[in-house]
Amino acid sequence: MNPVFFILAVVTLAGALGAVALRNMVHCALCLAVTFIGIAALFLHQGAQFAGLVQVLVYVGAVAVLIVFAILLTRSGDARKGVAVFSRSWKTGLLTAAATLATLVAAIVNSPGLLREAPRAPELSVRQIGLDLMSQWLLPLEILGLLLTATMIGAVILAMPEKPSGEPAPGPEKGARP
Amino acid sequence: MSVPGSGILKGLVETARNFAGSYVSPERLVTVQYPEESLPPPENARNFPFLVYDEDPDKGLRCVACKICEKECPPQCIYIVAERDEKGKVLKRPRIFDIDISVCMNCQICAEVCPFDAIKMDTEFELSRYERFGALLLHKQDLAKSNEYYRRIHPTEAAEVDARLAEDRARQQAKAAAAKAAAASPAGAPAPAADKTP
Amino acid sequence: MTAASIDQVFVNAKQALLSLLPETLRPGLSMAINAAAILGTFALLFAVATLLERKGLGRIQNRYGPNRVGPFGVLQPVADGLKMLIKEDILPRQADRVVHFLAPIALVLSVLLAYAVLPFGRNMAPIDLDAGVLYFFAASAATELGVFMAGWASRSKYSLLGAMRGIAQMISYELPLVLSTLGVIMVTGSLSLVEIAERQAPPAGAILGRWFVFTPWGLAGFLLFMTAAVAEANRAPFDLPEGESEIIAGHMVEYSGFKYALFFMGEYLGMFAASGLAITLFLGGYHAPFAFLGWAPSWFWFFAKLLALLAVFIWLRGTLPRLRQDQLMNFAWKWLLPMSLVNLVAAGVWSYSAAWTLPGAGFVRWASCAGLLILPALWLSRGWRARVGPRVYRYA
Amino acid sequence: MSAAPPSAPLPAGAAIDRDLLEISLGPHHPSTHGVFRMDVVLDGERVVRLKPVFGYLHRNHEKLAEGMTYLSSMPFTDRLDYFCSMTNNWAYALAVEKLAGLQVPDRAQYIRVIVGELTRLLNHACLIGFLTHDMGAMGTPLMYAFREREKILDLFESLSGSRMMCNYMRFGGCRVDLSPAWLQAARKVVDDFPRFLDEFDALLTTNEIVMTRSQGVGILPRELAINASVTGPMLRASGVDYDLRKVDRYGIYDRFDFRVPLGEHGDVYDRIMIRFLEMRESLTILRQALREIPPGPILDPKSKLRGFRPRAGEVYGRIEAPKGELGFYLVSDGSPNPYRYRVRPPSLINLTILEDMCLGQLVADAVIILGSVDIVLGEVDR
Amino acid sequence: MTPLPYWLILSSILFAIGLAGCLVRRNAIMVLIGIELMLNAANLNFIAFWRYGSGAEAAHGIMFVLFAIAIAAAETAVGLALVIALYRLRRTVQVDEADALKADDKPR
Repeated sequence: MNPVFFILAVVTLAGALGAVALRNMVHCALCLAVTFIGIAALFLHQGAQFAGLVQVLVYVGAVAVLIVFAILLTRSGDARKGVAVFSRSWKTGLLTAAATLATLVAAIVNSPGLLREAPRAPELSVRQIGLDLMSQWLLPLEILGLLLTATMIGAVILAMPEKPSGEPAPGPEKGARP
Repeated sequence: MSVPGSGILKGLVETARNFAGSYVSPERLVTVQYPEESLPPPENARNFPFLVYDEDPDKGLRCVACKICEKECPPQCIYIVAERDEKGKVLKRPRIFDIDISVCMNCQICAEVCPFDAIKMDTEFELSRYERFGALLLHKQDLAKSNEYYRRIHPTEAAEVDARLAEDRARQQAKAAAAKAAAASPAGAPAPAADKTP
Repeated sequence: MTAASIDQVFVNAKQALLSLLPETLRPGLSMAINAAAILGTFALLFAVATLLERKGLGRIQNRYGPNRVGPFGVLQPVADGLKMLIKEDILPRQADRVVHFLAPIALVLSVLLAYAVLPFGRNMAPIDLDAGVLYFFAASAATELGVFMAGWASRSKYSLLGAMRGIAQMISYELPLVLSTLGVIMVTGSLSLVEIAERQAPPAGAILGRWFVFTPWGLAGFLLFMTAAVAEANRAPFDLPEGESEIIAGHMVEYSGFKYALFFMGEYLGMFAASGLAITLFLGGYHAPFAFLGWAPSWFWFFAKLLALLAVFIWLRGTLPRLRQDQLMNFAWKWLLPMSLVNLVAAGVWSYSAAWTLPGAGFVRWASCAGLLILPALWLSRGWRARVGPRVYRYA
Repeated sequence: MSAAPPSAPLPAGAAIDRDLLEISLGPHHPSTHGVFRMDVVLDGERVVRLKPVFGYLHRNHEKLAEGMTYLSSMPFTDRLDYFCSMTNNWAYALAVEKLAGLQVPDRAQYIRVIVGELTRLLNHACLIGFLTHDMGAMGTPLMYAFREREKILDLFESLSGSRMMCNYMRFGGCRVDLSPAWLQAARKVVDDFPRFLDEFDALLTTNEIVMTRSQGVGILPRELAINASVTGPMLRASGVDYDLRKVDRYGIYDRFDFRVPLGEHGDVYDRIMIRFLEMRESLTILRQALREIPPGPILDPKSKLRGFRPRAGEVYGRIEAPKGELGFYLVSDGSPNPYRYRVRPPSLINLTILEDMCLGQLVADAVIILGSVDIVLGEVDR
Repeated sequence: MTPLPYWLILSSILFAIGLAGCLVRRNAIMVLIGIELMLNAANLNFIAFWRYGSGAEAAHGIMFVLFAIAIAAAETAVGLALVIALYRLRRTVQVDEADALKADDKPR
């Protein structure tokens, strides 16, 4: 058991638990950011340098801030007492999650094929990934670009407030003096 | 409009010129390091008032306790009590002359209305004290300063005042001499009323 | 002491230090020495920068600037630091204790991480990652979270308003920042900062240096990068988050004592990191501008350029007023971003036209790239130029 | 885009359901030019309602004046608009002279014009400095303006004895005569000023950020300006040709030829430019006055220092102070103390329409619009 | 190097936590956070199999992870836009309160 892996695993799981269980939403979002950093560190530990850096750049830099903005915009940040944080059927939810966990772990434990030792760490340079992206994976990349543009436009349209319809905006001259 | 960024560039050149200028021309470095060096106050700068005396700080005070300045002072910060001799007759000298310089706004109206040029404006401004009560209430002794001091801080104005006082005194001697001469000739003439002591 | 030995003085010193230590601990300790060196120099540079800033601003405004504490005010940073240490560290009652405490640490941590890849001198780069630029942007991505934590945790109207402004500004200026570096990456073909610096070494024979800033797209990229870097560090014309005249100190309003000093240090370190990257990308990293100046040590060139850029930051702060929030956003999304894309095209045209052998090739290349940059710039700002301009006044 | 259509102004007391943000800017706030508070209701960053609150610096100046002689309240007029003490004195002296029918000799009139225009220079320069400081230019223009202001204040100190609290004018003339050395120093200051103005011009007026921040912001239409009896540079920036120096021809302003600049948009940029151009006009007036000043007495022989009892009656004297029309309304019942003493402060009256200009603008603009109105709390609160 | 099963167990625990987050919490944003966690767990698996798998040079694993990250970011953006639109309409983001499908339903 490599100590580095153990520490990173504990940090990630603690962050994930915090992100799920904490009462105050903003604290959950910050724990989520810690989880993302933990996962990125795990990627780097595995030697997938490019993936780790992209994970930090995309998730910690953008998605975490996006979630935090959403929390503030929908006023769920100020934890008002009395509003139930957990849904009524939380017990069944936990049960299903535990069930999936059990099946997964069972599948992992009694499949002997996985117990091979790790091959030598592959020497992957960013240039190699770039060339692959541009040659073998060109089509998915272009589709991804299209998808991201469509998403951006869609998200903006969804979130933008409609113009106050029909409300004439009085000019400063006849400003109704309160 | 010319090149879009040109306004900002001109502004930057301006500040650069001032930055360089501050090392070169004294005109662009105007700070006076106060405690070490201080600007000499201009000739008729005015600060808190003071009482002028000719020779002796107590008896030579020009002030005759006529209380005109006490009435005219806008913030009413002057307090005068005239001297009385044993029989209770009011003398022409102040026993108490206090100015509360925490109230005084050095507007020099007292100096302007004083008919006897007894109160003038000083240029001394470092008057802060440590005690909290009564320290800023200056009494007659603290206020009294010599005519030489007055001539040192306001030379031209002092010269005019001295000239005017000397001319008044001369006119009085002449009037007194003339009156004595008149009294000497027609023996019964009434004695001249020397009303204003110098 | 030949020029080369002066150049490598720090590297040799570190090797000498390492040789004393036991073999097993060597890799870990070399990292520790690097970290200590970075922290030491940049904390010192932060202190010197505060003094230079106040004296520079003073001189711009025709006054002295701090000159009471020590000769010429040299000990002023020490006095400021001491004052920050002994100042009471007030925690507002309604603040969220934990997040309020973590905010400055998150901010400074993420900024310091970004220093790991900057090449301060010839083979003096702490780590030579082959995805160096990507690491730099990934590391400084967490500053927005730090600003948010500060703004939200102190739970005061002003700090929330300031934090929202700060995050919106940092996110919108991160895009032009990243896109303006793409030109350099495209031309050098590598993300590693050390290789980018090597590409700009002055060729042995020629007099003219090969800095990217001497090319049209490089100059435009440098200007775009610096504008975005100024905005990213919340300084000079873009210091909206702590717009003093409107919302006092923005997200830092509820901080005092050493936590406020940490924020202050975070801002300055962010500024140094961004100018460090600009130096490596556009101003030839640790190389001399021209071959004949090559004798000075490499780290001297890096820190000389860093101080020059610091002077420009101070100069901007002393001169320019602040942009309004919506103008700031418009400027980023409607001018800076398209211009950095156009700059990419210009870089492409420049590198592919390198093969021209016609007599006037150099001039034509310059003219085409420059025209390719200036025309869109004027076209993009046509709406704004039509609305805003000097006016002529009539007299009654 | 900059003149965003203002959202509907909120009726007072409406239930704030659109989760608005209520902020009070001031009284302890770095950009309110003294103790002045604005209760601002924000929808996001847009101003929806703005209620100015002042009175923090009220010193009961008018009631005090009823208990004192006419001369005693002259030094208190210095404290009205503490940036321009000379013009305050002049307005009060003008009113009392009109009441008592005193004739001001020529030389005193010239001296009044000279010190009045010098005050206008320092007031406009400092205002532009404060305004650009509100915009964010870390005090650099302000420091340049203060550097020039010091030169003028030194002139005032060597003339009247005090830099800002001059108490220089008397009913029927002035208190101290100009010495030739003073005239020489004044000519030097007036000759150096254009160089400073050109530097200031280059630093600010064509600066893209200043133009973007101030053009189209806080527009004051002509009708509203006239209805709200706004006066001074703000009125002329909205294009209304009304300058008391040309309308009333008080003092000897008809002897000097100078022009009155007018703006058309009435926004913050126009107000800045109008003040720049007015400074240049003041310079032309100063050059003419300093050239033509005649020798002679500086005080009307009939004017009495003490026991001054003007005839019963009421009078309203007004001048074109740097901030607008500064008027004194005096009712005298023949006794040495005025029966009623009223000051018409230009800052307060220009302030009444602050909300109309700020509606729909952003918070950063509200601060600049307040700065462009050029208020000094000593005059607003009296 | 830690054997492969440890990695898989870690990612499945992470997946379970994300699933629990989705099912247990009432707030719509928490559901999105749960989905994020599940996606990250999947990424972790990809990298684990890439590292311990045979063709490490072909970088298939990393490619999958890159595309997964991009798409997850897009999904979060749209999800949050929906939540904000929902909040503007219904003034609430509680998942079980937003159950009415008719458009004209008054916000309770």
